Amino acid sequence: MIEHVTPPADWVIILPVVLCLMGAALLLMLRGALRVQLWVTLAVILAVLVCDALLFNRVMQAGPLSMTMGKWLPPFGISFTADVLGASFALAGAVATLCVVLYQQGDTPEAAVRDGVYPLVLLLLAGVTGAFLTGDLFNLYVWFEVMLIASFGLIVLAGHPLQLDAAVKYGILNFLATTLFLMGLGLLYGLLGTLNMADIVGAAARADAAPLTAIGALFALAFGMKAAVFPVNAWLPASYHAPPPAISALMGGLLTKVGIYALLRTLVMLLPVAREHLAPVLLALAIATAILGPLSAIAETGLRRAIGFMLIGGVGLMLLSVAGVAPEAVAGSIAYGVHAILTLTGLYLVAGLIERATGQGDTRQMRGLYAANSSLSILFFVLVLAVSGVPPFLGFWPKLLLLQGFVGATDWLAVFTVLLNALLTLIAGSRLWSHIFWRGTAEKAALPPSPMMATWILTIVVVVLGLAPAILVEAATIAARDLLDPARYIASVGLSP
Amino acid sequence: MAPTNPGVALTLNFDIFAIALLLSPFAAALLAPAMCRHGGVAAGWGLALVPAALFVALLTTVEGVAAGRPVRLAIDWVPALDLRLSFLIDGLSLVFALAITGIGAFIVIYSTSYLHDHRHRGRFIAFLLLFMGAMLGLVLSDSLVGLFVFWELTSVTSFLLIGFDHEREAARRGAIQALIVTGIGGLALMAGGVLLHHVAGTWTISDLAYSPTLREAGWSYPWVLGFIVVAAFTKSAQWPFHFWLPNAMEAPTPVSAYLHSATMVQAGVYLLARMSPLLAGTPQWQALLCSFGAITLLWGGVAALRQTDLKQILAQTTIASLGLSVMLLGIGGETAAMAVAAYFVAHALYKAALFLVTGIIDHGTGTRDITVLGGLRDTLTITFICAALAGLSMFGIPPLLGYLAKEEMYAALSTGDAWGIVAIVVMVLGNALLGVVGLAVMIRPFMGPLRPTPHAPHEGDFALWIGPALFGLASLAVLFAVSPYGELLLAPMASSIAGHPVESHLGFAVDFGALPVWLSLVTWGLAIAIYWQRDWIRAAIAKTVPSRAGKLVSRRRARAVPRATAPGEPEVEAELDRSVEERAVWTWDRGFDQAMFGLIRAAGGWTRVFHHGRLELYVVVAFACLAIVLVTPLWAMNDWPALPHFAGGAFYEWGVIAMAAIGVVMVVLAPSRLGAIIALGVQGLAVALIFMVFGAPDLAFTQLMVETLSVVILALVMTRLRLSTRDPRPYEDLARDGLLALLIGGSVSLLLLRVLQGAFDGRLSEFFARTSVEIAHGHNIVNVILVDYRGLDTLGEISVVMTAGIAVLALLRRQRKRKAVAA
Amino acid sequence: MNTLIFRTMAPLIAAAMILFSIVILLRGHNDPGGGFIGGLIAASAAAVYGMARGVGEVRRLLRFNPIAFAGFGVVLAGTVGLLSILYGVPFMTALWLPGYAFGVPGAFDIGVYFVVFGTMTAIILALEDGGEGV
Amino acid sequence: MEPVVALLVGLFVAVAAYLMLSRALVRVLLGVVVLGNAVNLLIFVSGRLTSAAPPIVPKGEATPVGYFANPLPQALILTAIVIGFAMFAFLIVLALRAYQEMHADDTDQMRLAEPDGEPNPPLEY
Repeated sequence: MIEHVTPPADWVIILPVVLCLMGAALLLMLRGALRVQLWVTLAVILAVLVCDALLFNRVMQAGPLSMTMGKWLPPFGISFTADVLGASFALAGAVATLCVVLYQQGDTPEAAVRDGVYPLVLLLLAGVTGAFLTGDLFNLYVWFEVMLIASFGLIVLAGHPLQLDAAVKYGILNFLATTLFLMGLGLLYGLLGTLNMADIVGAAARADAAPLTAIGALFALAFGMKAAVFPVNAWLPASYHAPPPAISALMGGLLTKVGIYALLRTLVMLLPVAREHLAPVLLALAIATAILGPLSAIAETGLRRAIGFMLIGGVGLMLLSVAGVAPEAVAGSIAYGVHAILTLTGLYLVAGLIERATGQGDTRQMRGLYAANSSLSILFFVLVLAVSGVPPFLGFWPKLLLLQGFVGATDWLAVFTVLLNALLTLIAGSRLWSHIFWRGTAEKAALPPSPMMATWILTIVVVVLGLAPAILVEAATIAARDLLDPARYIASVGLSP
Repeated sequence: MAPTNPGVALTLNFDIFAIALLLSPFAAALLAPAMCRHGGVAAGWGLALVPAALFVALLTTVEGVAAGRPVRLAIDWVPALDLRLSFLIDGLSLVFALAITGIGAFIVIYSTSYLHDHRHRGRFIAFLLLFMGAMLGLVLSDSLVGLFVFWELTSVTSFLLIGFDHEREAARRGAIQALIVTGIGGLALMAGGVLLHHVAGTWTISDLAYSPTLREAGWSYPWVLGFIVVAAFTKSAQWPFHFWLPNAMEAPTPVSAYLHSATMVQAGVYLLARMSPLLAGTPQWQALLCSFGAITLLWGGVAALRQTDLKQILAQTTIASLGLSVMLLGIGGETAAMAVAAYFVAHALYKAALFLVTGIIDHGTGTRDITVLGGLRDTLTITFICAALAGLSMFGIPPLLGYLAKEEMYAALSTGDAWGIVAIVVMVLGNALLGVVGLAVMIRPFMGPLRPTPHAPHEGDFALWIGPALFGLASLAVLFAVSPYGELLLAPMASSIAGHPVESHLGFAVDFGALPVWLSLVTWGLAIAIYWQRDWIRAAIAKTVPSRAGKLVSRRRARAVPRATAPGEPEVEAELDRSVEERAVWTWDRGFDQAMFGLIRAAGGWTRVFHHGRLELYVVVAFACLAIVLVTPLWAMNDWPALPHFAGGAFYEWGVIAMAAIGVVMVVLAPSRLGAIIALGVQGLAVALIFMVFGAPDLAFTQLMVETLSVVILALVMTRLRLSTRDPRPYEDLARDGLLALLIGGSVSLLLLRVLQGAFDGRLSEFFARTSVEIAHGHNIVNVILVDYRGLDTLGEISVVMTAGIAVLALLRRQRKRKAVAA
Repeated sequence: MNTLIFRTMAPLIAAAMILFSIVILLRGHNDPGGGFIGGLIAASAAAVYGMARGVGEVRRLLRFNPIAFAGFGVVLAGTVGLLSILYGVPFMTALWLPGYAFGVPGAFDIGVYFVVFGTMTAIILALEDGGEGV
Repeated sequence: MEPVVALLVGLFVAVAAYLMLSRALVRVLLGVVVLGNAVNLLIFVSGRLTSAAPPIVPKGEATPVGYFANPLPQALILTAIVIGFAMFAFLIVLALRAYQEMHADDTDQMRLAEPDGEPNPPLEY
């Protein structure tokens, strides 16, 4: 048993998850009170945001923080362990979710509220945050499932045939992915006899390489599917454009990042031996993902589908550093994750506004928004540049870190992948801009204020973080260091490295 | 209190203040739209105060810089990367900065008048100021990252400026083309910068020059050089990246005047100049810069002759001038550095003036076609004087700036070897071609009889001509201050390029014993001769050198006024010329289209093939990956499981396992769906029994309940679906799926067997068994794990259940809604 | 199925099943059983009752929407976990009443019971009435 | 008995894969159920099999007596079963709704999200 007293300040690590779960449950009990739903949701997310911010601040100052549930000594109880990686992702996720809810507030029909859109959003956030903060591999599986079922609910909420079709593809393939994760988990338990991540690090170092590598490869496949890595990423473009824009934004911003997070956590930190053996394959897949994603974005006429393909390109970039673990490159991936959470959520929201202004989602039919709505023009322009990694917006810094890492490791293949990805994304982005905004003319388009405001908030965060990236870069650097040398992480759990 | 003790905090504050001042155009840009909406032309004058003030502020540093005291400003930016936001005002950046702010101020004034009734004028001025700030940041940055950030910002802002006339496809195309070509260069610069940092260990550009490591680590020099050269060549429109520049003329004229005189395109020249101390002097450097510079010089010069649109003519000469500068940088040495400096200033002034003059002519007559213009000297007198001053400077006769630059250039040439002679020939010919254009733009529109134009010619207003007039006069004013000009501006700039102090010998003294004078004379003679025979030469060139841009312009000329469309005017969509005749000739410009469209087609083809929308094939891919993933590591490391022995086990254990096996196989083989569901129930029951047999009663109960419910739900749903009982799987898929399934099943077994061979670490369960009763106060260990040891899992699990409930209800509720709608 | 006997007996059967489910729930900590199984049995009781007397009758009897029971379950489970904060121990620490007769684990299991009962009942009822009363 | 169960797991996975590769959505769902059972068995056998007493401490004892089955995998599987069941419930209702809306159980005919023959974007700027 853990004997020392747990100070209330330590609770910031578990509260984000518990508050979301209980908030969602409370909303179910208050189903009839539609007006209350929004306010409870906002209050919960704000509280989560505050907790995440405190947690982030704390792990930046004092290193990883751990809480093992039920006073059971690790590795016997379930530990929640937050390092900078998990905390920064969780914080970014909460910011994105808050903006999405603000956006949604002006964009959601009452029926969706009645069907439980707000509890589902909270549950999604709970799943995502739990996945980022847990220090137990089986518990990670549980949060994956929470996230998955919540996203199922969100995707079918409006109930159009299009959404059902998308949900079938999304559902089957993602369910397969989590089941494969569970399979790998079972095998890993059979091999190592433990589930606590900090404990696994030590146990894995003593295990046989071949089965461990196979299990690592299984994890890579399962999380690769969640993260939308080529060639198992087909579900993403098949589904992300189907639900209402706010839901797209939430899923596009958060879900794939959980996959990448899990890849970083399991392959880089837990099973470095397996990662080393898999590195050439991972590199090839990362290159394919990073290049084929934006390539397809060039060919895509559906706005949100095109954004989905850009998103996939970013996944490839993040995977690059799982293949070649130069410290700066890993930091780059982590920074990219934060950037992608914020920027892609924003971009999907803008896409929603564009669809609203033009009345459709097909870029071939869109015209002249440049003159019709200058505010929207600025939002799209900034965010699309941010996705392309053009300075001084947020996307630039992760790319700089990635390049620094790969140039330092003289990994030219990776360097050129980063560059080519940026170029293709820029081509896709500039064409979208040209077609939607510059081409032709359109009537003045007025848009509802609260979705607009939510998108502006997120965009301003992206711009400010891009101009003053010190904290992001520092966080990513620390996170990468702890990931590559988990001594501090293990110590915080209370085990000896 | 007297500020006698400049402590650290004070210097820092000064730096912040100074940097804020340098970046003030950005702030002005934010204000511009509002100001223009309410302020009219006065807004332009007001906004122009920002660059003007910066110009004056920069002037105050001239003396100090010339005396070898560059100004350094820095604040912390990203400590984790050891990166500071640092700026350096030395000879090189100072001259560039003066040109950017000095010319910029007048461009702002000019623009407010030029676009006086355009609905997006505020936006335009804002973009212009943003661009100005970016350009200023670019030349003043002393860190590689800062340089890159501003470099990309110039690309982005120029994209907005070039595409300003966004309703025309040609403008959009020009903008995208510029963005992509310079974007490629930007990426190269980023890679080069990161590599430099890796090799030298610093981001600070002024420290790089003293870093010997670059050349010592032999492998990195060619890479750095390659990246930097690609960056510079794309930005400065060197052949074969030259094609974007003429298309950038789609921008409103003030933008052309600004981008192509002293700013955007000169950024590449600036970069090469900045990197000269570090990179110059090697054979690779000389070969690359001289050869591409020379090709670009002649290419642009010849293409200029071919054009008839004033703006296009000037655009082509800009290409040529950039080639000239690059060539000079390639030659290297003190005199060449002086020549680069002198030529930069001369070119900036005359080119800006000529573009603005073109704008006035266009504005005043409605056309820019040199073949239909003539005799404007009486109506556009001031403009004519401006054009004459600028044109003569371009032609290069004393006492104008252009002459000084040309003399310096020729002085830099040597006749040492065959390549030296080639360089002389190229440079003389190039200068002559530029001189021809200088003559042409000065003479053709203004001399001769007055010719009819789309509307009656009228002089531009004060805001329009003040800029070119001052630029022209500045070219002349040097006459009175040759040596201060050389010593205070050019020599410090040349020093920065050469990497060591350079003396100025600038003057009008003529030494007939030296080569430069004679080369000058040859140049003038050649220029006049070519001008004389221009029609014949143009016809000859037209046969051999195709020009797409020329076609575009000539087609458009026939149709409408090619400038920013005012409100109410009919929108003119100048379509890109894709006629059959055009396709017969390949140009670099067309190559760009082919590359882009090829990319789109290839991307489309790939996307339709891979993202085909058929779930079953997506699943095939996933399972194929699974098969590979499971077994390849064992195979690669040759670590197969040993053959297990299957003996032992009670008969009932074998029994339930056999039942499970039969049940699960029957799920596949069952002739009908109902049969399959029953078989599913059987295998579920068997699994429950397996759990029971091996000591897991909780599992067995749960499995039984769940399996029963699953079968009931399946049966319930099946009754609502009127399905054909047949599996729609075609026979060819049968083999594929069967094989894949067997592979996967086999590899799972193999891996599992391999895992089971190792010793099991039962620490966790031992702990649970030991403490379950004593500490956790429960006898059913499984339940204690569920609600205590691992209660959090269960909390998540019940959340999943609850969420599934919400999702299912949402699905079913819609069913009712749609029914209601249908009814 | 909808015979008179069944309709008369259904309340009794349902009540017995509910009772049984509570027994299963409560004995779970020491013997096979627990909240999940208990919840499933209770949901079956609701289903049986619904088949006999109609879905509307079940909904009326439950008073609250079944999914709200699920919400209550999660709130209960979370709340007993949160009690730990008052005692300076980590989340979900088992706190016991004197004598170890009842404590947080038991309350938590009751939460599980409610969630499973609520969700399964909601789904079954919705499937039975085609989403009518959702 | 561990190797035998390991082979059984392989058989289950093979059947599940074969079913999930079908185009008929209901068969895919049967595959989902079988795959869930396969993985549960896999976890069960990963914790090693013993034909032994359930992990229940007899009344009056402090620790289990004699050989007893490994309790941890059982708890994990219990969680996994429940989650799997929730997922299955959702997917089956989804299949029902998809059938109602699209009148097809064949996934090849569900092509709303990614319809066939989408054209390339126009070759212009």
